[in-house]
Amino acid sequence: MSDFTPNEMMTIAAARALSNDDVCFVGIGAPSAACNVARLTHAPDITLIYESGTIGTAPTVLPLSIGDGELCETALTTVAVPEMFRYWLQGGRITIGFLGAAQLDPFGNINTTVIGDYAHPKTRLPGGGGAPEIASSSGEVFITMAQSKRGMVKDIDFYTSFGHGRGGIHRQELGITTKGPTLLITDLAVWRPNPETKEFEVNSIHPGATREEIARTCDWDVKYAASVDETPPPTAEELGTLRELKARTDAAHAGTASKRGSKDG
Amino acid sequence: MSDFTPNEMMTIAAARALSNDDVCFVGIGAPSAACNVARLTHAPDITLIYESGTIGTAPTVLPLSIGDGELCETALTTVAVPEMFRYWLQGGRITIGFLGAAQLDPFGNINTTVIGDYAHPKTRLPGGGGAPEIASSSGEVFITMAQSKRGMVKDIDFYTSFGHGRGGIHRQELGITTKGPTLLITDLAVWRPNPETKEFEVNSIHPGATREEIARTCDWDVKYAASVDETPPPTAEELGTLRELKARTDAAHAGTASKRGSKDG
Amino acid sequence: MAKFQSLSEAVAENLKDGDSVAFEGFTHLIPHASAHEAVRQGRRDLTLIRMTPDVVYDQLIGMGMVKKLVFSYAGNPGVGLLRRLRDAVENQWPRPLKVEEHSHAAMANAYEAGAAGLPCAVFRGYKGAGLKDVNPNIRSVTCPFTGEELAAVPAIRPDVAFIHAQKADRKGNVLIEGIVGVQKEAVLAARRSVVTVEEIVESFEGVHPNACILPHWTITSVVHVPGGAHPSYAQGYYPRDNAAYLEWDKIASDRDAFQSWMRENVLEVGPEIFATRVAPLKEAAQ
Amino acid sequence: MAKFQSLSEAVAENLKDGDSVAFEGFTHLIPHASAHEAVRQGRRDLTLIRMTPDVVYDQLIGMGMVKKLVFSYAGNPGVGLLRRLRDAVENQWPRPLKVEEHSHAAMANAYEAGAAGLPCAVFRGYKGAGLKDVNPNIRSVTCPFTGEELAAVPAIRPDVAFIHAQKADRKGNVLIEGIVGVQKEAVLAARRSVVTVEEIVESFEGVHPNACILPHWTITSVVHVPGGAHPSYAQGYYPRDNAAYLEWDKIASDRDAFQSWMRENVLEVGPEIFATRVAPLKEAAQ
Repeated sequence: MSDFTPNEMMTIAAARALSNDDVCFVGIGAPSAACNVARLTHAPDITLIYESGTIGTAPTVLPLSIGDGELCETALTTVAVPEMFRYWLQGGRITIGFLGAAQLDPFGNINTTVIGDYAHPKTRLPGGGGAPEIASSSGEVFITMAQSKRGMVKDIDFYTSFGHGRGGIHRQELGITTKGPTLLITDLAVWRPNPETKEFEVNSIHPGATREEIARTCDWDVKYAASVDETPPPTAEELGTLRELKARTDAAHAGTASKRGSKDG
Repeated sequence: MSDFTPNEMMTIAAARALSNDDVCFVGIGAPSAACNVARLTHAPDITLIYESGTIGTAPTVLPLSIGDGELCETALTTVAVPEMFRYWLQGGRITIGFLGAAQLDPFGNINTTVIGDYAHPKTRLPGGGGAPEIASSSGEVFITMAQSKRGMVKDIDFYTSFGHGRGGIHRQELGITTKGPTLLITDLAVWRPNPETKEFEVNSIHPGATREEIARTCDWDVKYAASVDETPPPTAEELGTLRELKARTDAAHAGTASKRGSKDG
Repeated sequence: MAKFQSLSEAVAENLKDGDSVAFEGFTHLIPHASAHEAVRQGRRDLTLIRMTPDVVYDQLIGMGMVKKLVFSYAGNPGVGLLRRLRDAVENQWPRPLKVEEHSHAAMANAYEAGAAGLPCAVFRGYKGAGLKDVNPNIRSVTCPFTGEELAAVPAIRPDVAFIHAQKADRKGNVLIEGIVGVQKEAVLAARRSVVTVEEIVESFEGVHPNACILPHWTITSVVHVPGGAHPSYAQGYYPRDNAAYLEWDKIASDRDAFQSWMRENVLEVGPEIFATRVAPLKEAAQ
Repeated sequence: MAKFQSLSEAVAENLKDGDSVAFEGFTHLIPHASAHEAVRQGRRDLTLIRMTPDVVYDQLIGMGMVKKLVFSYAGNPGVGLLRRLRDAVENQWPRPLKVEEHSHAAMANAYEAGAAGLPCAVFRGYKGAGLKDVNPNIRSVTCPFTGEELAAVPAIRPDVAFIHAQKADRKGNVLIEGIVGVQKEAVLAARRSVVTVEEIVESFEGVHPNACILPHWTITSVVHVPGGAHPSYAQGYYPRDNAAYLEWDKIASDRDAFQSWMRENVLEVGPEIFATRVAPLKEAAQ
């Protein structure tokens, strides 16, 4: 398949990183699409959890919010929100926490709180929601975002959620026992942290994307792994599944859902 | 009605102390009978809560344990046990906690843990169950027990649950904000704590009982309130309700329930 | 003991100027009708509490009724940022807004602690997170067994909580089903509570034994307001009005447009309007 | 991921000598069949955990399998004391028994903390209570906001939890209804878990959206043992066998009577016996 968008490639690359045994804490937007594509292709038994309390959801269309009725109707069970954060997230049962970011630094630290000073922000963003504890309590963290110089910055304005801090063993120094960000999937590349420094390195470049484009849309000095592959392009099955899911979603939310990119919590 | 047993009088006197607006944490045995007689006579809207998690139960027969199926089947809802102790008891929603005792002292301190030394007990009793926090978190505490020199003692062997300690403002000194034991109903009398010393005083003597009998079945020096009444005898309605409840209970548990006096939790 | 009242009585008796108040709902069952009644009654100087302030909090903030917001995620779900909230925080319009910001885990635990009568909630959280440095209500305790440092936040104890639920029975017991959020905790944590419901039924006979039910004696006031969650949804009654959430983004982008929308759609109408708003949604869902 | 196994496989794979183990159940759904299998497999040196140890713990203690008991109320519900437990504590027969004793509130909070992955539970409790003086695992923390001293106990994290439930579906998800006790918490707090069920159904389609369900990936092993709670009960399946609880008082009053009862009714039978034991109860209840 050669006829696909960078966003589709991003979603499909993220979907591939999930396995049948994963228990995913899902954010809205790209993470939700990726998790559901995984469920509809190679990982039919993956467990999807939304922070509204729905456990084991299998929506036929993508939700607009983390609390859509569809998520509850298709869930194995729905629990109260305090239980969700205590037994399921803090209890260490989540294998993958999926996060988006307004600002991301090369060590996987995320800002969704403010642009500018906290007390007098230039832009007041929505805040962390579940992210601070998703980042510390999930077994590992996957991040997806479209690349931009405003989004991928050397220094974030606020540490909404902690990735690898200043890198190296900074997580362990803070007493955090989980792995933190292990994967960053953008619309141009797949990145993984360097095993020592924990700084993100490009591991594979999506078909059609270039090193120049990656550099132009990232405000930090991009590092590359020793061997950099091309991301395998979407298969017909992957792309078909994603597009059918989006078509079903658009039909279900007909006329009411022209914009769905934002994360809410 | 003059034809009634001391136990019936005890249960009915306890039932009278309950009102329609009360939310009672009910133990098994005499407390359960008293609460249900109240519900079936003057307090039809009383809320009965059993520590197994059943809220607003209305059993047609008395349960044998705090977790009988009947309690759940007739309840408004049934919650998990951690929630019961956190939201409902610790949350301060219980107006009356009903306790029994193996040993009771004149200040309403209760022992249901051991007779003798804790490490090498002469008799290992069942332990406190819910009692330590029922005693401190309920708005007030009612105690029922049949009188005996072994049961009503000057000094209990173990402080399973705290009543008024050494009396006076001992509760407040420990930071306990609830009233503690405000009523003791035995098979012979109704007792209330002296407003200053907090030592139990006989407030009314059941019909047929005497000061001599009370003294003979109590190991501490019995004090009397300034004015001591005779407990009004059971009315025909009270006694009929209690006896019908017991008859229904015996029929329902036919052959399996010859002994029901023990508290379980 | 729950009183059955009109919405204007329930709000007048239970919400005072200066109160801390939670209109809770987690995407589902958001009590819009109650909040709109508070707008009509012109309450001032409120401290608003909610995990996920969205459109309806944008409205209260934009009307200048709010002095402080306690929250963990402020956004228009599936759409974007809250423009009235941003205007208040970034430009102090129509008045400055204090914020006390937490994570979801902290807020959920703080409601739980409030319901449980505790002074604080203890959990594992905020590790490496920046909110610790800007919110003095994020502290810590040390586990006396392992020495681990755990996060602590004060329990949430609102003066009053408003929620919307599916059903009340004749006694005023309330049934919540589906995504139950933190609504039970909000009611149990609050000094007073008002519950609007889609329907009043004779009894809850036949409901699952472990359903989420609030006994009538935990609730101050029950009000029958069909559609009272709109544009949020009530599972089993009507779906979410996604178009209204999208539309809000445009309305809230302009101060004048916002004010005339509030006049026409809140100030000059009453709670009966909610039933008519959900009627086409109910129909479309059939 | 839950495996469907025989009871002997499930116990053999999951319960080892020296383990800490909770056979939980709060009057309802007590996992007698699993405990009897542990007797047959001769496990030793167990630390037993349960809020309400009753007849089945009396049996394990009397068989000498237990070195320590963590509990909050030990009695034969509706009948009286546990005679084998008393013999162990008072006379060290057949071996000495260590006890770690708590209140129900402490145990319930400790299971909750275990399920929540915390090292300890914090609650308001033990004020003026004597257990504080005899149990070094009752400590305190100070609220960093109010200065109130709150009780703290270690989280319960059993090596293995056994529970009995009404239903599993084909994937191994488990449904518990009625008096749910602390069973969900016990499973989530434990490293391994074995669930015996009355029935295996195709799916949970139609069950209430907020029912108490444990996902299959939180459970190690699911075993179909109809009647497996007897003489406890399974709501919707069979009532409590009150006569058996009364009878136990006589059996347990004598060491020899106890041992021969265990031989005849546990050692020389298998889990199939439970279905036959509840058959007359099911019939009588109809």
